[in-house]
Amino acid sequence: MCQDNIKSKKTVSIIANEEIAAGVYQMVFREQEIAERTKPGQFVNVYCQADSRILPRPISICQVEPRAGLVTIVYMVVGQGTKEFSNLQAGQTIDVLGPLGNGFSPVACEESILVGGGVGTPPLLELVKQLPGTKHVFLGFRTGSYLVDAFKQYAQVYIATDDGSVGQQGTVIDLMNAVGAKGQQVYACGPKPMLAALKTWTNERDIPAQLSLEERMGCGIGACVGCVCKVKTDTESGFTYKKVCKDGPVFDAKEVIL
Amino acid sequence: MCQDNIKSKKTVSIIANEEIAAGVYQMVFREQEIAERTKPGQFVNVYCQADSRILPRPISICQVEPRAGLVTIVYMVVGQGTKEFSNLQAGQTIDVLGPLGNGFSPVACEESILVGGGVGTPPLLELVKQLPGTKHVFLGFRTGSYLVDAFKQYAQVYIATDDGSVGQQGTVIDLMNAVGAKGQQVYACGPKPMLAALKTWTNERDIPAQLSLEERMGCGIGACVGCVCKVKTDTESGFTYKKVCKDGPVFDAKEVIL
Amino acid sequence: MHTSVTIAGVTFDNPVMTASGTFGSGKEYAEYMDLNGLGGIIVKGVASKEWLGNPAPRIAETYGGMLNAVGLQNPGVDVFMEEDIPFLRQYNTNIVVNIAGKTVEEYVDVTKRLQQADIDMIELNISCPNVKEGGVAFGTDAGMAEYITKEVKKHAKQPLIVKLSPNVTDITEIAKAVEAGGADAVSLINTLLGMKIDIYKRRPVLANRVGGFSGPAIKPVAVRMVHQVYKSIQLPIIGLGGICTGEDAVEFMLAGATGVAVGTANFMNPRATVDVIEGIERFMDETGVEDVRELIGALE
Amino acid sequence: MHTSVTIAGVTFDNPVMTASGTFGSGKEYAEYMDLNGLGGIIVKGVASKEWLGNPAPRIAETYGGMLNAVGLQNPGVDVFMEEDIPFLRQYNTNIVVNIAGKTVEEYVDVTKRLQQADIDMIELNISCPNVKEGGVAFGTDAGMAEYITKEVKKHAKQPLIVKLSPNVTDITEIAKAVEAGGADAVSLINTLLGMKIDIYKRRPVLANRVGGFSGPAIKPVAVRMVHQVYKSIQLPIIGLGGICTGEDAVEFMLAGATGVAVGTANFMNPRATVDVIEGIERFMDETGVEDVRELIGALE
Ligand SMILES: Cc1cc2nc3c(=O)[nH]c(=O)nc-3n(C[C@H](O)[C@H](O)[C@H](O)COP(=O)(O)OP(=O)(O)OC[C@H]3O[C@@H](n4cnc5c(N)ncnc54)[C@H](O)[C@@H]3O)c2cc1C
Ligand SMILES: Cc1cc2nc3c(=O)[nH]c(=O)nc-3n(C[C@H](O)[C@H](O)[C@H](O)COP(=O)(O)OP(=O)(O)OC[C@H]3O[C@@H](n4cnc5c(N)ncnc54)[C@H](O)[C@@H]3O)c2cc1C
Ligand SMILES: Cc1cc2nc3c(=O)[nH]c(=O)nc-3n(C[C@H](O)[C@H](O)[C@H](O)COP(=O)(O)O)c2cc1C
Ligand SMILES: Cc1cc2nc3c(=O)[nH]c(=O)nc-3n(C[C@H](O)[C@H](O)[C@H](O)COP(=O)(O)O)c2cc1C
Ligand code: FES
Ligand code: FES
Repeated sequence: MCQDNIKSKKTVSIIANEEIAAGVYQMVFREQEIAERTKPGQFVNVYCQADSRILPRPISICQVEPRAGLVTIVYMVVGQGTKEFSNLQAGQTIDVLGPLGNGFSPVACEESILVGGGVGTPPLLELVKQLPGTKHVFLGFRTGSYLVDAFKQYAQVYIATDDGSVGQQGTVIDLMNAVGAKGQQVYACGPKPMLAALKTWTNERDIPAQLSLEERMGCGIGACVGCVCKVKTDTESGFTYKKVCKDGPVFDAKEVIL
Repeated sequence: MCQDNIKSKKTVSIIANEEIAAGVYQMVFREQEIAERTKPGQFVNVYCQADSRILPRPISICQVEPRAGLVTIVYMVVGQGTKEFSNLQAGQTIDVLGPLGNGFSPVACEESILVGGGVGTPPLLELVKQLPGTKHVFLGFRTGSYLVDAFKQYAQVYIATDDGSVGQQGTVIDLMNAVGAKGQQVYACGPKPMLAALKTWTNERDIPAQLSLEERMGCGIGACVGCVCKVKTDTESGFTYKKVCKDGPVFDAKEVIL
Repeated sequence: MHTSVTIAGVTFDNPVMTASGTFGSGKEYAEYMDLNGLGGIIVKGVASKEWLGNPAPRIAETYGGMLNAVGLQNPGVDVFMEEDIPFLRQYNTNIVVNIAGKTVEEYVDVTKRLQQADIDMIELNISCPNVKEGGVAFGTDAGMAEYITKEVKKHAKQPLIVKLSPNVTDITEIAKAVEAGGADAVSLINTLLGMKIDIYKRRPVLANRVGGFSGPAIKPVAVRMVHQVYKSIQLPIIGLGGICTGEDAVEFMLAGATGVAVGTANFMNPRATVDVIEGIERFMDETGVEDVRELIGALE
Repeated sequence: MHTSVTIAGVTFDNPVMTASGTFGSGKEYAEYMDLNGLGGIIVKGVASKEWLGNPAPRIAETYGGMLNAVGLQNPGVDVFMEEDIPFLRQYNTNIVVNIAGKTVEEYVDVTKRLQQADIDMIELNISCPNVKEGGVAFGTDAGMAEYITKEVKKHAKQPLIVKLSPNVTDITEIAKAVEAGGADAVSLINTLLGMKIDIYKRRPVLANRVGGFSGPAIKPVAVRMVHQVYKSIQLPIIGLGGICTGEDAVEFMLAGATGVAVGTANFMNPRATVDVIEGIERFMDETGVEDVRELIGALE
């Protein structure tokens, strides 16, 4: 056991924490190790300051700048924990642990399709930066949009919104059909219904897809078996529960049951 | 019910919060109403920021400056709550409620004796400011001393410490005996053994004494009946429990059972 | 917006009451809020004679909660009727009197004397963990719970609420027993039994060694029990245990409570009940609930 | 400074273990700490065959605590013995295997198979609130608790710890029953039964509706029960429930625990056990305690 390899919670300095869309915040903090080690699709455990909230909040890493030692996360305020994060100011600190989970496995191919829904969009940014070849990015939002300019630096970006406020009205799948999306590999992160639709879409076209899932977590490190999703097996029950935090959050669309 | 008279918790600005002796802090905050209404010996409920600590911490009001709207409290770090307070910086805020309890009843007489022990010393400061006549102040500390210069502005001050580091070695009662303390009224605040000794001392000399007590509190406003002390009655049991926060914290030495 | 609820024939302007023992007899809070805004005030426990209560310390703080071992200090029902009821009657709110006793006779005695009083309901506390005799034993044994309910009910013209203890293996068994005994409503939960040790003094923090555990920490146990009881009996339920916000109150109503009571939160903020009432209204507003009664037991 | 303790003949370098179900089988934490530092590792519950567990969501947060309804997902004892024991045996710490079952036969079956395994103790979980059959019923009925202890004990050459449920009226009754049944030690508490409702969806947050309530919020109940059990039986006790710091651990030892286990705190910080061990040592240092065993039951 070499002490050097021992990971731990880190108290990090917040460099920026700004609202980039209604209720959506982008936080940049300094943490050299996370900035160096992160693979696209991994996440960090973010801990609350209010000690009545004892569990970590898993937030995907949006992008990293290894040389500057900077890490960016983008999160939506949905409850008390994310509300608390949104009140933090540059110069204050926050506790994080990571990078956690297995990220996406970038596959070298001519054309890749990246599909993001809502706050599932952020982790695709680091991925699009690292992927070779041509990348088609499809982003779906309830209303409005964010991070689009960042994506545009690396790829052609298509947008769909439920209310038509930005891009095409409808789901991101509608949009993909409309523009005739094509590629040899799909990567996606977003709400379950979107992932389920994509599973069908890729299956019909026989395109391999990596889907990043979300589930309520206890530990974020694979210990509590709280954050499970169903994965096909040829046992009697037809499935087994796998841990989103440790076995995922990215799963093969062929295997995962949504 | 006139809304104007309704009291409530206030979020106040901290003007200063400094360590004035080892582990003892003096905090000044701005709150006009408390500054105006406080009678010597009253206290404020101070609420913790850590929401695992749900109960208020009662802290005596050390002095007030009604014109500037400033309130001073002096507290010792003894647990997690006071530890948290000690980490606050000028410019930050804290939640308080007050003034609470009945303070001392200043009695006009030629010579008054004020006796403070440890963090029982602070509330005597506002009292000494307001009392007419000659005032003899006896302060006892474990080691070192604080607030002494402030008291010296209004009275002759005698000091005793357990370890002899400041003033005379021994208890504050020893010191009173040594200097032959005299007066027509005693006011005291400090640890229970000191108050018990004073009760005997004043009883022997037939001097009326007002003693300020401490007890663990739930609400600080007289609702939970948590913070009781025994007070003599001529019922069968010989006593009844009174609330330190509401009936006190100041009690007549003749009535209270220590 | 309709916020009133009816419990055993008594109408409450809103479902929010104060939990017994945490609101004194209301006087203390009149400085901090308008008592007219409350659905009801459940006053501190009263017995047929004066009880001294336990020695101090009576209070200890725990993570997200607190322990108390007040031991039902009270001046006795006569003093209570003389001093507190006239005060409370100035306000437009329901008065619920929580009663305590060490024997069945004592419970019956205080009930009888309350028949003269101008009050709206009686709450029978058979679940106080801080009193050696009676109290808790009545609350943890179904047979005794039924018996004492029946005896008290005989003498009470006011609707009778029985307050249940959470320190039992199966709370539905006790709930069914008091229903059989003739209770008109139940309230739950009273405090869990807890202990805190001062590790430096190697002594329990409370003089009474153990105490009643309350506050936001205990809410998950309370919600679970309210829901279990809701599914097992027909009586209306007053839900309590850790309620601090309107959202907490709604959670209890969805679990099956018709009314709710705010306890320890009053110590965290003397205006807690006002926050809870406003929070319920805000929730109704935001989610389009016209009538608060829609929420009762509306859990999927 | 002497920190080792002996429980049923097994020596622990220090009193600190990991609570079953919160530490996986240790692998996950090896990245965060040196497992050699632990007194013992109580691994997650294993059954005779694979259990799938409950659907998600399995986790909910509460004020100062959490609910879980994992439902004892485990790959079965054979996979466990093949994969986890060899991993754990690399470390200088005790291995305690927590066993689960739905029937007495299943408990006996997993015990029998564990006789081949290189482990130090068995912990019999008769108190899991998240499994419909068996589990919890065994833990809330004294007769059944005694019976299953006796049956499992017949087949276990390793010392047997029985883990008690707090969801009972009188925990000393169950403790006495398992002592009579031949247990070598008891551990307590398992989780309280709790519920949380999503008020917007009007649904329980957990797919299983109710779940086991753990974390710092529950400590006062756990300390009280440990002390009650300490006064009522002779067996050594492993105390747990909300332990986050060395001070918390000392509190349990003063109440009567010989060993302690850290559960939910591992989720709050993967190095929580290290903090607890260091905290106990710091406390001993500061208060002049030479031998940690001095603390056991040293409550006034
Ligand atoms: C692998 C992973 C990556 C994620 N990445 C992002 C991201 O980049 N940006 C973002 O905005 N959100 C992300 N989420 C969702 C985010 O974790 C939740 O929105 C957040 O935890 C909510 O916390 P809260 O206190 O505001 O809400 P509350 O609902 O009050 O939280 C209460 C509890 O529920 C848990 N919880 C609530 N919603 C979720 C959820 N969807 N998934 C897991 N746990 C949940 C919380 O962790 C907490 O324990 C991610 C979730 C996972 C599992
Ligand atoms: C009327 C009154 C006036 C006081 N004035 C002062 C003052 O001017 N300066 C000062 O330093 N201290 C004063 N105290 C004591 C002060 O309230 C406690 O030291 C403080 O609450 C400890 O909080 P903690 O979180 O640091 O300690 P912890 O021990 O962790 O507190 C845990 C709990 O115990 C309570 N508690 C602990 N000690 C006491 C105590 N002695 N009295 C009442 N409750 C206690 C706390 O309120 C809290 O609920 C006063 C107490 C009372 C009753
Ligand atoms: C200080 C205190 C005193 C209490 N006294 C009584 C009482 O006299 N009668 C009673 O039935 N319950 C009493 N209780 C229990 C509360 O009414 C309530 O059931 C319990 O505290 C749970 O609610 P909470 O978590 O909101 O406080 C008391 C609770 C506290 C904290
Ligand atoms: C996610 C989770 C899983 C658990 N699984 C088990 C288990 O398999 N067997 C068992 O006996 N106890 C299990 N428990 C209970 C813990 O071991 C422990 O008794 C309880 O959580 C109280 O301790 P804590 O408050 O320190 O977590 C589990 C607890 C949690 C939080
Ligand atoms: S969150 Fe604990 S195993 Fe995934
Ligand atoms: S602290 Fe509640 S009555 Fe004094």
